[in-house]
Amino acid sequence: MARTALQDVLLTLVVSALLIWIMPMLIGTYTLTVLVIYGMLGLSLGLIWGFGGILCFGQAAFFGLGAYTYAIAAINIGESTLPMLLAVLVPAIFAALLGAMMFYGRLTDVYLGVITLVVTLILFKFVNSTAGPQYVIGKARLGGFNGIPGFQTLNVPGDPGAYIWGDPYYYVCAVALVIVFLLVTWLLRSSFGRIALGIRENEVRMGLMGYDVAARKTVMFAIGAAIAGLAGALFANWGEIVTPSLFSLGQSAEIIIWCIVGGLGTRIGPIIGAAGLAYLKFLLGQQSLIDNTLITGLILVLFVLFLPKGLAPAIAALFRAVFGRTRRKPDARRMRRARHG
Amino acid sequence: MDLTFVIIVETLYAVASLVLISAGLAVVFGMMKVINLAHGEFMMMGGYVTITAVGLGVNVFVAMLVIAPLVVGLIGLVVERLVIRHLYGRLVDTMLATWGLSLVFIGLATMIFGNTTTGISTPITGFAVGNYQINGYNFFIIVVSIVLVIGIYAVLRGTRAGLIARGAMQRSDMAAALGYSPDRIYMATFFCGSALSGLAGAVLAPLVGLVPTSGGAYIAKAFITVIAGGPALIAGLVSSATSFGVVSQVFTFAISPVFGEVALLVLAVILLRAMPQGITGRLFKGKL
Amino acid sequence: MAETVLETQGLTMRFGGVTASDNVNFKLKARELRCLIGPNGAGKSTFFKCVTGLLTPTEGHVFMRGQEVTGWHPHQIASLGVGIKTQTPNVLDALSVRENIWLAARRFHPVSEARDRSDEMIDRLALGSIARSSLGQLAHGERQRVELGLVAVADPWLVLLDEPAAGMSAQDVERMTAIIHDLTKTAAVVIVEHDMQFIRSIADTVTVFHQGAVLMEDHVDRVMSDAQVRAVYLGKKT
Amino acid sequence: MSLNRRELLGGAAALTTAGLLPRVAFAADAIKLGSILDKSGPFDAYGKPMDMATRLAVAEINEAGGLLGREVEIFAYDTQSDMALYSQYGQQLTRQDKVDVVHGGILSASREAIRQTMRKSKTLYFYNVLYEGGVCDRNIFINGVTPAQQVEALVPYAMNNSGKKVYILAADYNYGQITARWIEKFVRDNGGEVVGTDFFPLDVSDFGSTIAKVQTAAPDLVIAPLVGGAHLSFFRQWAAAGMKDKIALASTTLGVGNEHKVLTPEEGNGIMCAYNYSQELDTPENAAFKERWAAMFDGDQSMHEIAVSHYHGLHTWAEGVRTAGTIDRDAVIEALETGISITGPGGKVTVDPKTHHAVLDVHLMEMRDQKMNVIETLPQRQPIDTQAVCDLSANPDDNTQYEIEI
Repeated sequence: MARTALQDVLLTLVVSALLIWIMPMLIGTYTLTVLVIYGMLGLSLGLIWGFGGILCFGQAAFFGLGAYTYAIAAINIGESTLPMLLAVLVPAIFAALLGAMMFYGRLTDVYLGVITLVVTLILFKFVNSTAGPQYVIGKARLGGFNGIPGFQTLNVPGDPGAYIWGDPYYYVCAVALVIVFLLVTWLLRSSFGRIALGIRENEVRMGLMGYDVAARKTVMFAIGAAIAGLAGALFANWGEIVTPSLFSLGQSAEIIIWCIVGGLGTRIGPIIGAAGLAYLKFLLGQQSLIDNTLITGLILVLFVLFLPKGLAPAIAALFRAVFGRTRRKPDARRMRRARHG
Repeated sequence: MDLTFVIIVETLYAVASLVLISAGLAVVFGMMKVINLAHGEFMMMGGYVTITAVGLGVNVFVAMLVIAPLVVGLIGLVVERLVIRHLYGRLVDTMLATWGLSLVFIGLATMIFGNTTTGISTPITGFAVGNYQINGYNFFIIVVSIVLVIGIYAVLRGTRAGLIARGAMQRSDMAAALGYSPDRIYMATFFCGSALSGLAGAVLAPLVGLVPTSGGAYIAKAFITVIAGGPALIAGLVSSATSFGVVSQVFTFAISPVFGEVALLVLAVILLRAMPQGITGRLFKGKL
Repeated sequence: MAETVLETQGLTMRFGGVTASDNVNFKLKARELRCLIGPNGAGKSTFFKCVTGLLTPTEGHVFMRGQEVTGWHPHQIASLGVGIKTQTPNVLDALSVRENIWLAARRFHPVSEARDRSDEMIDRLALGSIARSSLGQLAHGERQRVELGLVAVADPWLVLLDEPAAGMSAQDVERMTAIIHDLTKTAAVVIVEHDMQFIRSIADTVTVFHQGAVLMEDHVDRVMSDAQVRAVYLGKKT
Repeated sequence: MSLNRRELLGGAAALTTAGLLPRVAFAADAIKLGSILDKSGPFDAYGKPMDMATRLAVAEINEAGGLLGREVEIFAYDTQSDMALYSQYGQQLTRQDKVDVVHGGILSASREAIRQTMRKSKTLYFYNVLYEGGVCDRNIFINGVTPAQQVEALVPYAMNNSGKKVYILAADYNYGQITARWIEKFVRDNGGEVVGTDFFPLDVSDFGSTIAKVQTAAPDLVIAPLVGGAHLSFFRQWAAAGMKDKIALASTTLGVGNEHKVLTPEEGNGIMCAYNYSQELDTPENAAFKERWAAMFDGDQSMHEIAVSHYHGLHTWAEGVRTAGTIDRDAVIEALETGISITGPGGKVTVDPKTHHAVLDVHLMEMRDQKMNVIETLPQRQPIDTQAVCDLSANPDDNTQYEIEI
């Protein structure tokens, strides 16, 4: 770690303050809000995949779970503070249980991918088939394919009438992202984060050192899910409707693509990847010349082939080259291993 | 009694279609340790090739059994040369690249064929069993799957190419040591795998409405079947397709198709948790 | 009489029809240094893996300081204060030497103490010049040395080493020998080894494995001169 | 109180962003019409013709001199069959483009995703698609067919042609669930019996077991409100099993997206349905409409039920603006609430003031050789399902989607 913790925090605060101030002049805050939320979602996978070595094909499951938890709790409670907390807790607990099952079973790599994918599919299929009136949680109808509209959106804690909406909501989301980013920074600098990095590198060795690898991976997985859950709750507030497509494989795929394009093993990469690609998708919606899916796919293929480390490390390298600062190049091996977890 | 027969046929059909949709993926995974996530789109393309060929006046069986596998196999060959070749040995990277390819194919198909559902009618008529009408085409699919499995077995056991392939499956460096270029083996394997995917898509096309995103419905199932099957190609494919097919049909008939699908997925989680290396990683060791 | 730190009773491991480890009864006292030798496939490594928790024995029991640890996970065994080095170098390639050793020290000590201890260990192993290099860039001997450092920095009372001298230069072996002697001041050490040269230079008591079972257990000189041992193992080698 | 606060915030946001957009000034004179449809992705079979209908209708309006002497300009967004993009573009239309009216939304989920946004920003909203009924909101006008209008006509007709025992196979979402309940009601009302009901999520494409199950129940008629590409497989597998000639088949959805042109004659022939529009409708309005459509889109003939519904909606709105003499939302709503009628390719369409739904003609049809032949026309059906729960003249502040108890 080249920078000290204090430098890191200061840099983060200054850059993010600038961005939060400047960006609304370029892009509408409503669109910006969702880019920020996707950034958080990207960060959640970037953390567990890039730093924890856990390849999760079902990050969307936690995103959807957070959004649905928020919607259901908000309908039943009518005030947004507790639902927000639940939306973080429920996915985290779910991930902890799922993670414990997988990691104590010593599942790795592709098998991990299959299980997370299958669990996402199960959730999707279940939620998608809850249109009947018998699927009710408290006062909330699950609604199946059509989802749940019309729930209480974010309010000033304690005052259900004071909605946080429009521009203020953008600032809430942006600040939430900065806080999550700083927490992730802190986590990675802590012993827990450094041990997690060690586990990513070599599980057997970390086990032989006496670390309970399965427990630590489970915790890491749950933290990632908690962040995804928070992003889900914010997304529910933004769209004012939750639908099963939040759980879909397509959504999971997008998160993975964000991480690859942005750069694994970096904190900022997945955020940039998420915001950039989501904005691209938004722009492409205003043209009909080339199919959108085609472009997304092409980007993914080209990145895997030609820039497998992603944008963030490439930009950093470019920056160093231009400004002539010599620093030890990140080891190629490190990046590749990160991917293979 | 008639209903029992119908249920048996439907179950056999479920198993057969799982074998069919997983075969291409299994061949590529078994030989090359590459998971081709564009597999579903290869099937989708097989379907479109068939429909296009039939539209041009080709006999439907020729279109399904010859043209579709050939065309999709060739597309596979191009994909292998352009993309997969650069990523051998990097399991996760190939998964991501083929995932990207699947999106590219969906996009291309959308631009060419549009999102409107298309299809051809089944070339075999239904017939009656007691009070029940059965889809005659189901038998065709069952037969194709059986022939396919026997065919793969015969090729692996009885031909020189099969011997090399088995060698490559065990130890990828062995074929090289024997003087065969692994590059060419991989090319051939990927061609065969893609052709099988194309065949599966073509054969299933008359039963479903085809849209560019049709592949998505297959890939998850095929992926699960192959991984749960484990390292042995044929034994793994057949054993996992049988377990999944039977379980999902039992739940489908007892409750509903949704429960059938969910039962399949839950079984997959249990299987992989209990046998992290797949069924043939624990049982049937050393079989093909 | 010193305390028994490691004991196995009737340890048996079967793979399918093959018995790789056959009713092994083994005892090790505190601060004892013991070498396990035997021809390829004699069951040394299986025994090693059963003791370290990498394998769960089919039958029998493993005790460490009187505590039954049969079927424990490696991390649980390591947490007792047991240092383990596997046959192939098992290090964290992308991390630096310092980070590697720090992680091992951190398991048993708070952050700042872990830092002091890892600095100390780097000095002791004369790794100062490469402390910032990542393990992936180091030579084989250096990696082996770092791995030994990982084991030593945790202050173990029992150290299990699988072929520590494999593939190392004479100079490296010499350094390794010194480190191991250092370790025996505080810990009992078990070494699984092929290299007779190395064993002669370091061993005191030697246990000979043959076909999964213990063939004999005695002082290194007597073992080397034993006709039966020579027949199964040494005779073919020297 | 909270509403005012929101308006204030929303207004402030629009001001800051609008200042940066030069094209707002350019279009200041035109009436701005927002269009939000899935022109790509799985639902584009519905969305593309709807988009064409939008352009055709607006071209017609402009050719006739525009509205109130002003040109109508389209602000169109492609939501790519992604529900999240509806929220996003909905906000874009109301806050940034500040359109005067929004036409669009296809699936009920997409409508619900933007309905509240439109209501909060006081942007008049038209949803012009056949749906499950029950939406009660003064800001929205709906001229799609609701289950009561359609099913009430279809069920007795289909039962007369087959028998009294009915099996229902429905899409497992809001629309299918509610429609299935209406079918049950009308089957009972007509002295029949529902022998089984099954629901299928939209991605189910294998119906083999279902076909066996249906045969066990031995109904005289199967009614299938199935939706989308995957569900189309049912009709092919049904024909492949040779069931076509054994049990009669009716649907409340097949053909809405021109699916009958995808099915072969052997698969489609004899399937009964009931809609507001068929290309085979033999009226002068329809003939002229098809001609204008073909002229504008190079001979294309992809218009279908919901595209025509959309076309009706656009002209209804235009008529409302003409009557009101202004584009002010409240004035236009009041004008529409006088019970404005237009006559389009599907027949006469009248706004029902109490529910903001439409009174329209329902045509009974039968598929024959990839055509939907009109058998009988039932004129001016009331949306009785929504009328049972919704009265906007009595409760103008209502803002719910009712699930009608049957």
